[in-house]
Amino acid sequence: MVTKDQIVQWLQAFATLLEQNKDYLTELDSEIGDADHGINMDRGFKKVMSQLSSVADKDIGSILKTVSMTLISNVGGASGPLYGTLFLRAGTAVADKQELTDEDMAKLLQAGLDGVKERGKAQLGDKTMVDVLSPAVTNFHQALNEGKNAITALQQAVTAAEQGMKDTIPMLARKGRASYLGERSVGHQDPGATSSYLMLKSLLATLES
Amino acid sequence: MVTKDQIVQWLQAFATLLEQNKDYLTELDSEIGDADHGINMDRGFKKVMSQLSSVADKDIGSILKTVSMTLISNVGGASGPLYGTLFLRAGTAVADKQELTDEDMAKLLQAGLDGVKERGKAQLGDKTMVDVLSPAVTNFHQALNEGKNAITALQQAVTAAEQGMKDTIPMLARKGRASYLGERSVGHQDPGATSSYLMLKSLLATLES
Amino acid sequence: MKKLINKPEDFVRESLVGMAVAHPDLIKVHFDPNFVYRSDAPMQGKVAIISGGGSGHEPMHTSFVGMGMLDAACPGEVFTSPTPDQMLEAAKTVDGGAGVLYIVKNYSGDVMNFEMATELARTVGIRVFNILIDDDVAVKDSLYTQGRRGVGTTVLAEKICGAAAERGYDLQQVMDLCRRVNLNGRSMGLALTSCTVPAKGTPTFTLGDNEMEMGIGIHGEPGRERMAQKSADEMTEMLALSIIEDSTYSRTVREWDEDGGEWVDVELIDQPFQRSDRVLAFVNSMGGTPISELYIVYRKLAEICQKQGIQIVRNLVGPYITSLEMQGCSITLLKLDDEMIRLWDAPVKTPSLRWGI
Amino acid sequence: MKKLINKPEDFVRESLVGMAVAHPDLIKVHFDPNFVYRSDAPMQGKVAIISGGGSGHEPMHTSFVGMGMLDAACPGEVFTSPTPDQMLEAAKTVDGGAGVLYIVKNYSGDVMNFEMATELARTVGIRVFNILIDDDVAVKDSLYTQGRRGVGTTVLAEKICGAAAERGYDLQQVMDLCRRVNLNGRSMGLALTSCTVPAKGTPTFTLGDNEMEMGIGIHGEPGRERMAQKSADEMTEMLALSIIEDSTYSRTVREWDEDGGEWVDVELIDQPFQRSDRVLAFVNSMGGTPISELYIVYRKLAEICQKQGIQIVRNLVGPYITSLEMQGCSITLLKLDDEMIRLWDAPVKTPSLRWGI
Ligand SMILES: Nc1ncnc2c1ncn2[C@@H]1O[C@H](COP(=O)(O)OP(=O)(O)O)[C@@H](O)[C@H]1O
Ligand SMILES: Nc1ncnc2c1ncn2[C@@H]1O[C@H](COP(=O)(O)OP(=O)(O)O)[C@@H](O)[C@H]1O
Ligand SMILES: [Mg+2]
Ligand SMILES: [Mg+2]
Ligand SMILES: [Mg+2]
Ligand SMILES: [Mg+2]
Repeated sequence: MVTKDQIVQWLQAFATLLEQNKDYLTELDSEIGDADHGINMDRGFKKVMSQLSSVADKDIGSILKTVSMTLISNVGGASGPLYGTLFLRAGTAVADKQELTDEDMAKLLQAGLDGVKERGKAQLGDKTMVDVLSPAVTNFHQALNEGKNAITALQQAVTAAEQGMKDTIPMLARKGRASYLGERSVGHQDPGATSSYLMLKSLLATLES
Repeated sequence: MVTKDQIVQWLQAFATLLEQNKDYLTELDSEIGDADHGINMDRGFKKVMSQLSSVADKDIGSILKTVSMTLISNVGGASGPLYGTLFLRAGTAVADKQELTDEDMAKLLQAGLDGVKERGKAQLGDKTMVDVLSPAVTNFHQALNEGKNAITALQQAVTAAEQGMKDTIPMLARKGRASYLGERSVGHQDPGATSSYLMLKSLLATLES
Repeated sequence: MKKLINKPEDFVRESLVGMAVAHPDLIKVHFDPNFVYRSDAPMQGKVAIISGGGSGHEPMHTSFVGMGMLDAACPGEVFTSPTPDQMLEAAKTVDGGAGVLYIVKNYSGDVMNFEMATELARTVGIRVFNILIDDDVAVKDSLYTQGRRGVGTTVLAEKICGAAAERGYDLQQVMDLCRRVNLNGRSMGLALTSCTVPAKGTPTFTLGDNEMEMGIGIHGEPGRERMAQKSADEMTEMLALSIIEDSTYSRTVREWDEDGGEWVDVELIDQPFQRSDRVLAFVNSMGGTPISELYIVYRKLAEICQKQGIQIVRNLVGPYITSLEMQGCSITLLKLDDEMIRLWDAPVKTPSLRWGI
Repeated sequence: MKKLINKPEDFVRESLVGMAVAHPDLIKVHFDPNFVYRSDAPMQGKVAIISGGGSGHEPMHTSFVGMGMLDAACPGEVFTSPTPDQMLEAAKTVDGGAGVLYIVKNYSGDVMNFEMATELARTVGIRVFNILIDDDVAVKDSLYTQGRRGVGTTVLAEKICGAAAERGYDLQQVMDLCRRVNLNGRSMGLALTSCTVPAKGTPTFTLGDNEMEMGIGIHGEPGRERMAQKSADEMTEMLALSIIEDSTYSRTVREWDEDGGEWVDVELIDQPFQRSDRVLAFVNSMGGTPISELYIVYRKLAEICQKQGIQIVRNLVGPYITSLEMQGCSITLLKLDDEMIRLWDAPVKTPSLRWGI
């Protein structure tokens, strides 16, 4: 079971990781984008942190929806609507819950991924967040199907996410700003894929601790 | 006697020296001015060179006045009117002459200096061309008065000019653009003083050869 | 960082405050969410035109708010699309009952945020549509990319549609016009230096003393190709010919279907320039290039157009859609018809574009 | 050299050609000698206003030619005063019989060349006077320097005197007005980067990443003091207070005495700003600083003026008197009276300043 406190801790851990990786993410975005991804995500999650206490007594679904609204109205760019939609759908998938079963976790992740894909229209291989989220979700499902628990499943998901992140390096971008670079987008790791990996990594770390 | 040919050769030698020192003069002008003195003088004397053949059969006064007009309408800045006036007055002082006595040379130099002082209102010590021209003219007169010939007098004048040029280094500028720098003008050699030294140096070199 | 700023995070806000105190006769500024709007908004019965995008492109869009151009502009963080709440609040503030057109530059962030705003505005009963500007010929195909970026044509569309709305065109007419302007405008830009995003503090990319980036966007991102810096005439020729010789371009865009109440895909095709076309030639500074150099480019552009039989009948030369302090320029050619010429010439009174009044 | 130019020696000419083809409705360009003039010149019976100076300060002066502002402008080489033959030919071309005013910035080169032009114009029977602009408070005294430089107030004087001439003021009235504008305007500027003179090809000076030059002129020359770069608010305060707290300044200038037919020395004294003065606040980019940063400066300037009891009643924000691509800004405050306000508001139609028409 994942508790509400753990969800809150996860958000805090992700926020901390974003702060630590702000320059790194921005640096990645200057190679094939416009040098703001770390700044955007850090701004958004700083705002999330400032709102968190006011909703900490609500259910998990409401908390995630508040995260969504905060991101949507504070991040902007591509990552604002994408992460905003991810958390909105995730929240909707686990509406009203105070704690989450392994199945709930699977639904949450799947819904988040679906939201990103619907909003951004990116496919696997387009060099975006999807290249991290999609293999992660697939591996999570598979591990659960194989009878593993959520933590083990998440470990496998994060391993797949890290691989997915690295796999974006040789890819030619087909979505987002990097796609304008054509061939020149090859050889660089996608910033959004990297922040998505950090999101999953911080989730795992929270559940493990 | 200084012949008309020598005057023409002098102008050519000065033009060559300006071309060679274009970057140096401009560099001096970037320290305490606006980085154009070498460019200005080179542009002006290139134009003088292109006009010289058309007046080479005229008298010395006319040649110098043509130089003046060419400088006035092609140099601009402070050095355009100053050198323009110098050559105008010099030409007027030796109007109609086909060759110049030592006395004529003295008049020519004196008239040029007077023109610069009248046009620019600079005094000795203001860190301008005057700090080169004034001691040069004084020494030329003095040497002639001591019975020396024009070449020897000019040698002394050029020595004084070189000293005058170096003396501008510690000076605080009181005229021209460098005066805006206040104390910061100290420690830099004046570009206009330097081009005036080159003018006299090329005159000496021509008469000596 | 060679900037006149205080804290980087205050850059956008403080700049907006400055605009508000400098131009109270023309505009007002709303904070949290941020948007600039006409001081006489809402104009009853007039279609309202709203644009927006990341900050750092000034004067676009905030300084184009005023009579005959935009009713509101939503500035995001530097090079970051604004958020739906800004767009929604702006729509609520300036809607005069005749509906609202969002003019949106084709970047994934802008598109997604404006689409969300459109959905939100529809739920509160405001008739909103959005039209995309995607005119950057440096982006070659639309199948394997996000599609062409919206660049210089945006400024021209805002002016022309603003004039149309001012003259009483209804929402459908303004939308059709905006689409027409977009389909007739093409642009391309180059950078001689990078710019520095204030929050990042260092240049987005570094160029050697003799290098340039060809085919850049307006967000300090690298272009299609890095190459040796060339003479102004050669650079102008590269941009101009890329624009003039660009062939038919087609793309699928999402537009709101009012009857169905949902997004539908629409295929749009623009046609290449042809001899005897009349155009507006727009030579734009990326911010750090002075106007003296733009005229050198304009001179060559006029020569090229003449050779190609293209007739420049209007022009705009200056820094209008910039990337902070980046040095470089872009060229936009917009094919004009009589109606567009009339609307271009119509009076405009904004902080940065003004004539006829 | 990060410039859109061809050969450095063609910079000025090609830029003028570009202007000529871009704005045939407003201006014409004469080459050899170079000057830009109103396409409808000479205006019979109207006082003609001519300015000029080195190139590299665009849009000043060439882009200020047109209805309600300058009749002609004489551009020199970059940062080099134009020559008397340019000024003379310009005067001959635009004199409509009511005489000519040369507006001259106080640099030794400009002053000497314009004085020579005045003498020449007088010999061919044109009634010419020249009035100096010397408003840069960074230059402390007039006794041991060339006197204060002419900077931002020049733009304002050209607009205000241009409007007066357009309204039929006679030569004496325009001269008196120009002198009054100068005595009521003060400026100061700073640089964050150097600029590069095209013919030289390298920056005039080099500044460290965290350095700035305070009290610069407009020719890329170093300023009064090099110091650590500060926040926008601190920089604005340094400029604004230097201007506002500047005390009485007196200098001797040479003006043409028509009766005597010679130059006479005239002593002029301007008075410090006072509480309740109404001013025009002009925040200017040195060329490479974008307008977004100017608004940050304007915001702080407005705050300071308010604290000092000085009332900003008009403003101008943008790149109007520049030093090529230099980053930095300058502030000008001009004390206004009712007449000056009316003339400032009067219609103007030039390539770079336009309103009311
Ligand atoms: N259409 C899309 N679908 C999925 N992810 C996208 C899409 N467009 C962009 N992204 C992701 O967003 C990231 C960039 O985010 P960010 O830099 O914050 O926004 P912007 O590109 O607007 O500056 C990219 O690295 C990519 O992973
Ligand atoms: N009033 C003056 N009297 C004498 N010489 C002057 C005066 N003003 C300037 N100069 C000389 O002119 C030189 C600068 O010339 P130049 O750089 O060509 O013109 P500008 O200062 O207009 O850029 C100075 O180094 C100085 O020697
Ligand atoms: Mg980005
Ligand atoms: Mg100089
Ligand atoms: Mg962005
Ligand atoms: Mg000069």
